[in-house]
Order: sequence, then structure tokens, then C-alpha cells
Amino acid sequence: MIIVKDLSIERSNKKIFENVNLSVGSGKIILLKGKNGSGKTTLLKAILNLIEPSSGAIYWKGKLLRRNLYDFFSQVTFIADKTSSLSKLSVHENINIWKKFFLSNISNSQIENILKTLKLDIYLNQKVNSLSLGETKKLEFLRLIIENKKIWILDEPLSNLDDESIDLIGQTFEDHRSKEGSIIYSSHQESEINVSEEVLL
Amino acid sequence: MIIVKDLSIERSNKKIFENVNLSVGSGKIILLKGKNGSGKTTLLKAILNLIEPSSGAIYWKGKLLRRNLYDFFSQVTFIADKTSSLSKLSVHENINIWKKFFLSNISNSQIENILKTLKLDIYLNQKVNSLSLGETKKLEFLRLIIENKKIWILDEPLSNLDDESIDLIGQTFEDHRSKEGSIIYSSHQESEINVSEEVLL
Amino acid sequence: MIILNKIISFYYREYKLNLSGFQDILTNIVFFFVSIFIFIFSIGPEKEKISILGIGIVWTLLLLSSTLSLRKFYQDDFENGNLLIMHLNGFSFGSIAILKTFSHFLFVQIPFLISIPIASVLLNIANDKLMYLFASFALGSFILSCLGSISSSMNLMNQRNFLLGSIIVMIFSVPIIIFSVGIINMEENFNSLISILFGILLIVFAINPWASGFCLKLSIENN
Amino acid sequence: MIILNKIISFYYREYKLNLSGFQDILTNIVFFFVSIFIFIFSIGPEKEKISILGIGIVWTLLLLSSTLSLRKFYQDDFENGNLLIMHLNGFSFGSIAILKTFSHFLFVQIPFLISIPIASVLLNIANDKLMYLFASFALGSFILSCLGSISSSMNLMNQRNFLLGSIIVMIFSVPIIIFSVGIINMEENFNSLISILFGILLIVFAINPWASGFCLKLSIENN
Amino acid sequence: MKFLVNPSKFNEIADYIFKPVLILSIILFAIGLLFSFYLSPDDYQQGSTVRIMYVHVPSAWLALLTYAIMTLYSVLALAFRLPFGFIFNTAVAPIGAVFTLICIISGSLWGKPMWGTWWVWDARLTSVAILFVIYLIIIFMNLSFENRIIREKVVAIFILVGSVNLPIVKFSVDWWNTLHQPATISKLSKPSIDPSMMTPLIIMTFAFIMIGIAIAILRIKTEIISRKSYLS
Ligand code: HEM
Ligand SMILES: Nc1ncnc2c1ncn2[C@@H]1O[C@H](COP(=O)(O)OP(=O)(O)OP(=O)(O)O)[C@@H](O)[C@H]1O
Ligand SMILES: Nc1ncnc2c1ncn2[C@@H]1O[C@H](COP(=O)(O)OP(=O)(O)OP(=O)(O)O)[C@@H](O)[C@H]1O
Ligand SMILES: [Mg+2]
Ligand SMILES: [Mg+2]
Repeated sequence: MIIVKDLSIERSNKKIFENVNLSVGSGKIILLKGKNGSGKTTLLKAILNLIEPSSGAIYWKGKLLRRNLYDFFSQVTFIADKTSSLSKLSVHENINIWKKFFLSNISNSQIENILKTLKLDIYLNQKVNSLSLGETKKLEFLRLIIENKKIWILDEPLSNLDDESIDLIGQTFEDHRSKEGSIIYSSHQESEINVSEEVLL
Repeated sequence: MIIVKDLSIERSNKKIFENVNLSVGSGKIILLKGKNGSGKTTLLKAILNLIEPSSGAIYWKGKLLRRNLYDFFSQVTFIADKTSSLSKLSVHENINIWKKFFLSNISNSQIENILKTLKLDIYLNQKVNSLSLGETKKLEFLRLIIENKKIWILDEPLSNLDDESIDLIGQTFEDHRSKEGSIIYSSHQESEINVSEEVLL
Repeated sequence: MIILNKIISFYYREYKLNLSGFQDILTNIVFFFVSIFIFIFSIGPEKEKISILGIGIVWTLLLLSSTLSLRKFYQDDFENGNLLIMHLNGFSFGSIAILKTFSHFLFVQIPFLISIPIASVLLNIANDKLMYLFASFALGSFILSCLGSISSSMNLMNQRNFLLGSIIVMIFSVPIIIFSVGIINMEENFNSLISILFGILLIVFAINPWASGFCLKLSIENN
Repeated sequence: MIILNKIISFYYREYKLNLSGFQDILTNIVFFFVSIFIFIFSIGPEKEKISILGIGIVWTLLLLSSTLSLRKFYQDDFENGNLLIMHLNGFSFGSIAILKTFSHFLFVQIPFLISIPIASVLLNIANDKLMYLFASFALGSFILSCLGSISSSMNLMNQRNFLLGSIIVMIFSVPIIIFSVGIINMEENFNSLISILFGILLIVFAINPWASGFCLKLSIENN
Repeated sequence: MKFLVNPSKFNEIADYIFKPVLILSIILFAIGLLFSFYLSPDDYQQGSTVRIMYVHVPSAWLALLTYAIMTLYSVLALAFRLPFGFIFNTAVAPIGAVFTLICIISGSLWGKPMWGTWWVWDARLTSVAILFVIYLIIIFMNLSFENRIIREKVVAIFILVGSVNLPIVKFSVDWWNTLHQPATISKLSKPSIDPSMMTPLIIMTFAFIMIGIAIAILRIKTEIISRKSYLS
């Protein structure tokens, strides 16, 4: 559905990458790899139309992405490399805000289940800034479930997590794939997630 | 030099860990492992006397750490799981501030060398907030060199880095060990760093 | 219907955030009253003097305290990435600007509006002037919110010099102050002055989504 | 000697952070003057009116600027972990509080102090009052810096019961401002009032490292 | 006239005229000072304080003129996409600010003996003060924005908006009844000023203009160079 064609990006007159080609179909999991500074985050942001490419183009459902932006956005969840939960509020409050904000129709029991599998259920009333780093990261994944979109764009989702959590994320990815969803994510870590394609930047 | 004896920590009446024993001698590299939320960060902070233990004690050079705190601090560099460089200033300005602030006698050419091996030399005049995540992390390591202390306490130093950078960090650790320095760090990742002891929380 | 729902969802979030920062609202109000006390003490207790100066004082304090809250306008949401999330949730940058402007009006200016009657008692402002004060303030404070949106979105890119944004807002608000205070002091001209003020409001309101949206886009791109 | 060096290093850092250059101090001053403009526009240009209010205006702006900059006091350094780094570099929490208070005084209040003579020309403040204004301002602004330190360190903990921290401090500053303004308006009592002010300063200065240091410690522990 | 909008042409011409302009300005200044201190009479009302006029009025005119030209260049830059406009504005704003400051300081010095106070809040003085703040904002924006391409556009728009203030400065004395001297020299009909005062005033005005041009040339050239290095 997303097709990236000959994409090159410059920032401050410095080439970051050139001629990247990529296509994200439904049911596909794509892993971006590359050294630090190779442009993984930049590429993900370009796919979100946040960075103007210096040449090349990105298509969504056959049309130029730029022309069809909000249709694309309505099907995408993005998790950046920094967490976005509000650190002064509790886990519970954050979840509530997300639920309302994304007009989510996920039931409370579903959310409780996920919290339980992520082992976050005991922290419901704790402030986010007293969670451990990994727990904050796991909390962020809840947005994927709450937003309930088809395309997930994730920047370094696996860092700071223990092996058990990484397996859980892997399962979630499989689930999503089996529901014809697609995922594009970046990572430095080896993991057992079964990806459809690896792109080296 | 640092001895942690039967340390237990509670937060908000919740046990985080119990009866942890640990000793950090010179020339030792100690790796903390454990699941998310197992208390690695908490332990490191307790060693820095930032968290009151509910039982047990920490000793520094045979004396209670609390009684000898600033002597201990004068030999410690701590890198937290979040970076501390000032995102609105450039790499160069950050380094200058650190150099002045830590009254460092590291020569400029030494710093340049390190910047070169970390591949950060081309970003000297770039604002930190436009660096990639891994680059910001690597920049943080410069503090270890600039502060030039004997004991390094590092919270998840290896996350978000590519393999090459991890190797570099490994070498730096070896160098430090060979100079009788000691390191205690936490990590979720497997790496080729040759540790003296692994502690599972 | 979906759009309406989305807007409601936006304000639910703003409401939650601003209430957790309830102390900021309170601080604004307390600042307002403390400054009124300062003025009363520096003027001395004579009633007539106070009531002559009252309206000017109210207006300046309102302006100053809304510049106080400029930093909250976009900065927090920008830094923790929530501005981007809003955008990806289907709000164009321009519409974010409009919604945020209303939210600023709601959570920062309205509390002032509410405290005006109390202030006017302290400052001995005649009851018949109160209505004019209200009218001019309702318009003027909305203009200030729009100007605040523009300048604080500009400041996201500037990042170094926080006060510069406040200065720009203040320079632009000079004519607003002159007209608004004029409304109250020259009641005969009420209608013509209020329509000038309304004209300014329309212009600023029309510019706001373009200017702020543009700056928001640029600063998110460069983050 | 090492201690002196450390203190200098501390201020070097503060300087670099607070002012990415001399222009930032200038911006502070320009902000001050533009706010004076605003006051004058809303009050009207008559000389007597202005000179009645002059002292009140100067003090309000002082209060405003210290509230405006409260967020910079500890928040930024706290969030990016630099407060902890300072502590680990050998500064006890109490000494961090003292140094930060002086830094706030130096980089935020002193620029005001310098621009008072020019402001007093614009505000038509009589020359013989200027000296009193200076004296009361120098003391008062330092007290405000101390109070600011306490309240913003309380705010770091952001627990519900400390929600009112900043407001309590603002209310605290009311008597100080009243005294200071009083000093200028009742010149006969100058000596006794200035010694009261000085007494308050000593008390607040003595409390500051304990109170702020305690809050800093708690909030770093809980972060 | 291409050199007025084209950086490389400007550089060529500037190299030619810089020295003559500088020398001319020094000469004019010398003559002007001579005239204003020795060869012009005291005013029958104001005594010798009238000599402040020879600094005050030219600097006031140039403060306004500089801003007017900057407005013009903003239009050129925004509407006709001539980047030289941005270069010019960045370079020249501080010069205008200095002229305004000289005007304000000399005016206050004059005001103390004439009106008995350094400052009054009449319309002209106020609008000049605002003009000064506008200049400062332009300078600060130029210093503190990171992204140059955005910065110069924002600044240009700000200059355009701020130009509303110009007619207020100029005509405030006619529109409102204020303390400040109404137009006596710059009246379109016959100036109501004595020729013996007119001569030094004109000479000083030209001296100010020449100095302004000389500094502007220097600043524009450095600005062009700094941009070139930025691009390459
Ligand atoms: C700080 C105070 C003052 C400021 C900011 C100021 C500003 C200005 C400005 C902007 C102009 C140029 C107006 C134009 O081009 O039409 C001007 C002209 C002039 N000013 Fe002032 N002025 C100040 C004080 C004074 C004082 C105290 C006097 C004398 C009593 C004075 C006498 C004049 C005269 C004679 C002119 C020439 C008017 C003409 O023929 O156009 N100014 N001033
Ligand atoms: N505004 C900018 N100006 C100049 N260079 C920039 C700018 N923004 C980013 N860069 C550079 O672009 C490169 C790519 O950054 P990006 O964040 O995409 O890397 P990444 O692959 O995500 O790395 P990491 O694995 O460390 O997260 C980096 O070297 C960064 O310094
Ligand atoms: N103030 C607090 N009140 C209650 N619980 C707390 C508090 N602070 C931390 N915790 C809990 O203590 C546990 C240990 O946190 P810590 O940050 O030490 O974990 P960690 O081992 O570093 O995990 P990670 O690998 O995710 O970084 C977490 O479960 C966290 O929720
Ligand atoms: Mg990245
Ligand atoms: Mg941790």
C-alpha cells in the first residue's frame, strides 16, 4: 500500500540517504536496519510526510502520499523513539486520555487483559514518571491497541525491553500480521521476530 | 571498594528487591541484569545514595557510604538512562560546558580523537536535538572521558547503539579496567563485553 | 459527526492536561490579584484615584498574565511529541492552531473574565463601566490568544529566546490596548471602537491558522 | 581553592544556559520597557497619573518576571538530569539551592536593577525617590529569588498536596512588596522599614537551602 | 541600477564607491561640526541648545528613512523573490536602531532644558520609542532564529507590519496636538527656518547619510560573504 520510490533526503545540505526503495503491503512486517545516523528515523518521518524528500516520492494507494495525507493518517499509528505518555499523570489517566482522544472503541476488559500480559496492571495508579524505563516503553505499546489502526510505524520499539517483553511484542506483531495489518519498524537488536523483509540503510 | 550488603528496597510499601549483595572492586566490570522493573535503576540510584534502603547498607572504603558521600562522589561518573546533554545547544557547546563544569584537564586533541572514533566529529556544530538517538547516546559517553573518574555507574549504556558502537564501548570499558577503574552497568542486551561478574536482579 | 467527536476528544485532552496543571491557572489568577494589591498600595487608599486608574490596570495585568502562560501554549506538547500525535490523528497543523487558541482562551482567559467582577470591586470600577470592560475584554483577550498562538509557535523554532515571543505579542497588542481602554473611557464611541476591535479580531483570527500552522509544521520537521 | 573553582564552574554553566549571549540580558531589559509602555498606554499619558503608579509598576513587573522565570529555576535542569549531575559533582542540595538563587538574582533581577534609572525617567519617578526604590528593590528582589527557589523546588515534586506551593509563596510575597512599596511612599520610616525587609531577607535566606534542598532531594529520589 | 538588487553587482560597485563615500562622510562631518558649533547663530529663544538640532534632526530623518527603505526591500524580497532584500534588511537593521537611539538621546538632552523633563509621553516620542523596539526585535530575531530561510521571511513580514508605525511617527505632530516641534523644516511649502541654521543642518544630514551608506556597505558585504559560505 505504501510505496517508497527512489527516495533521497538531504538535511542542511548533507545527504543522509539516497535512492531508497521500499514497499509495504498488507500483512508485511518490515525491519529497518543500519548504523546510528544512517537515517532510519529520518525515513520513518519521511513516510509520515514530516520531512520533504530532496528527490523521489512516496505513494499511498497509488496516489502521491502528499495528496492523500489524512486518509493515510487515519490508518497509521506512529510510536517515536521517545515516549509520549504524560509523565505527571498516572498510567490509568494516560490510558483514559488516549481512549477518549483516539475515539477508541476498545473495551475496558480488553485493555485490562493487555495490561496484564504486559505486566502493567499493578501500576495502574502509579505516576508514569515513577515507572521504570522499560515499563514506560511497554505502556506506549498500548497506543497500538487503543488506536487500532492497520499500519504501525515504530521507531526502535524493542530497545530497553527484556527478552520476555520482546517475545510479547513479537506475538503482537504476528497477531497484527495475521489480521492483514502491516508494520514497519527500526531496530538495532537481533530478535526472533519473523520479518518479511529487511531493509539496510 | 563499594560493598552492598543485604540491601532491600521498598517504594510506596512495595518490595522492589531484597537482600542484594554486591561488591565492586577496582578493575572490575559488573553487569546488572533482570527483567523490566526488577530494580536495576533503583539499585544504581541506591548506590548513589539517592534512595533510602529499607534495610541493609552500602559501604565505601569500609565506611558507611552515607558518612563519606562527597569523597565517593568525587570518584564517580553516573550516566542515567536518559541523556543529559542540552538539546538546544550544539555538540561543541555541550562539550565546552562539560569541560568547564567538571574542571577537566583533558586536552582538546584527546577529545577530538574520541569524537573521531565515535564518529561524532562531523556533528560538532550541529544542535543536539538534530542528532540521531544513537548519536546523542554516544555523545553522553564523552562525559566519562571528560570527568575522568575511577568508578563508572552506567544505566543501560548499550541500548539504541549499533554493533560497531557497542564494540567501541566495550574497548573503552577494557581500557578503563586496565587502568584499575571499575564499572557497574545495567543492560538487557547480549554483548561481547567481558564482564567480571553478572548480577541477576 | 466524526469531526465533532474529534474536536470533543481534543478538548477532553486539553481539559485533563490543564486541570492537572490547575495550579497554573490559579497562579495566574493569584498573580492578577496580588498585582492589584500592589497597585492599590502604591496608589494609596483614595477611592477616586483608584477608580480612575482601575481599568488601565486590569487591562495591563490581563495582558501580562496571558504572556505568562505563553510557554504552555505549544512547548510541552511539542517536546513530548504529542503535537505530532495530534497531527497524525487527523488534525492539520492549522486546525491544531485554531483548537489550541480556543483552548488557551478557555483555560487562561476565561478564568480572568470570571475574576473581573471581583477585581472591579477592589478597584472601585463603576458598575456601568463593567459591561464595557467585559465586552472589550472578551474581544481583546481572544485577540491576545491568537497573537499568543502565533508567537509561541514561532518560538518553537527559536527556542533560545523565550521572552522574544512575549515582546512581539506585547508590541502587537499596543493598538488593542489603546482601543480597548478607549472603549471604556469614551463611551459615546462604543460602537465604532468595538467594531474596530472586532475587525482586528477577524484579521488575526484569519491569519492565525496559516501563520501558526506553518511554524508548527516547520518546527516538527526540524525536530 | 577547589571550592571557588567549582563555584565558578557552576556559574559558567548557568551563564551559558541562561544567556546564549548578551542579547538575552538585553531581551530581558527590552521586555521590561515594553511592559512599561503597555502600562502607560492603558493608563493614559498624563504625568501625574504615571508618577503615582510608577513604583507599583516597577514592583509588579519585578514580581511578574520572577514568576515568569520560575520554570527555568529548577525544572529544566531537573528534567534533563543535570540537577543530579551537579549533585554528583559534589554540590549538596542545599548548596545547589543557594547557588541557583544567586544565579537567578544575577541573571534575572540584576538586569532590572540596572534598568531602573532609565525606567524612572520614563515613569516620572522623582529623583529623590530613586534611591529608596533602589534600596528596597535590591533587597526585595533577592527575597523574591529565595521564595522562587522554594516554590519551584516544591513544584518539582508535583504531588497533590504541594499543588498550592507556588501560590503560597506568591501570597508570602505580598507583605514584602507592601513593605517595599511602603518604604518609598513613607520616607520618614525608611530606616525601620528597610530593617524589617532586611530581617525578612535573612530569614528567607536561611530557610531557603533547607527547604529547597529538602524538596530537591525528595524529587530526585522519586524520579 | 541593478546593483541595488543583485549581490554580485553590488559587490562590484561597493568596492568602487566605498572609499570615496568614507572620505566624503569624514569631510562633511568636519564641515558640519564646524558650522554647527561656530558658524551658526544661537536661537533667540533656545540659546545654544539649538545646536542639538544638528544631530537630532538628521538622525531622526535617517531613522525613518532607513526603516522606509527596509520596508521597500521587504516588499521586493517577498513579492519579487529577490534575496538581496533579506540580505539588506539583516545588514541594515542595526544601523537604523543606532540612528533611532541617537535621535532619542539627543531629543531627551534637548527636552530637559526646553520642556523641563527628559521624557514625556506624547505621540511622537512614544511612536519613536516603539520604532526603536521594533528595530530591536528585528535584530533579536535575526540573532536567535536557527533556520535562516524561515527567519528572513518572518522578519520581512514583521518589518512590513511594523511599517504602520512610520506614518504615525511622521504625522503624529500634525494629527495630535503634542509638545514636540511640528514640521518646520520638512514642510512641503516654504520651510520656516532661518537659512543660517538650514546650511549646517543640510550638511550634517548629508554627513549622516554618507556614514550610514559606508557602514551599510561594509555590513552588506560581510552578510553576502557569510551566506556564500553557508551555501557552499
Ligand atoms: C526624546 C525626545 C525626542 C524624540 C524621540 C524626537 C523625535 C523626532 C523625530 C522622529 C523627528 C523627525 C520628524 C520628521 O521627520 O518630521 C524630529 C524632528 C524634530 N525635532 Fe524632535 N524629538 C525629541 C525631542 C525634541 C525636542 C526636545 C525638540 C526641541 C524642543 C525637538 C525638536 C525637533 C525639531 C525642530 C525637529 C524638526 C522638525 C521638522 O521640521 O520636521 N525634538 N524629532
Ligand atoms: N536538521 C538536521 N541537520 C543536519 N543533520 C541532521 C538533521 N537532522 C538529522 N540530521 C542527521 O541525519 C542523520 C540521520 O538521523 P536519524 O535520526 O535518521 O538516524 P537513525 O538511523 O535513526 O539513527 P539512530 O539509530 O541513532 O536512531 C544523523 O546523522 C543526524 O545527525
Ligand atoms: N516512587 C515509586 N513508587 C512505587 N513504585 C516505584 C517507584 N519508583 C519506581 N517504582 C517501581 O520500582 C520498580 C523498579 O524500577 P527500576 O526503574 O529500578 O527498574 P529497572 O530494573 O531499571 O527496569 P528497566 O529495565 O525497565 O529500566 C518498577 O516496577 C517501578 O514501577
Ligand atoms: Mg533513530
Ligand atoms: Mg532502568
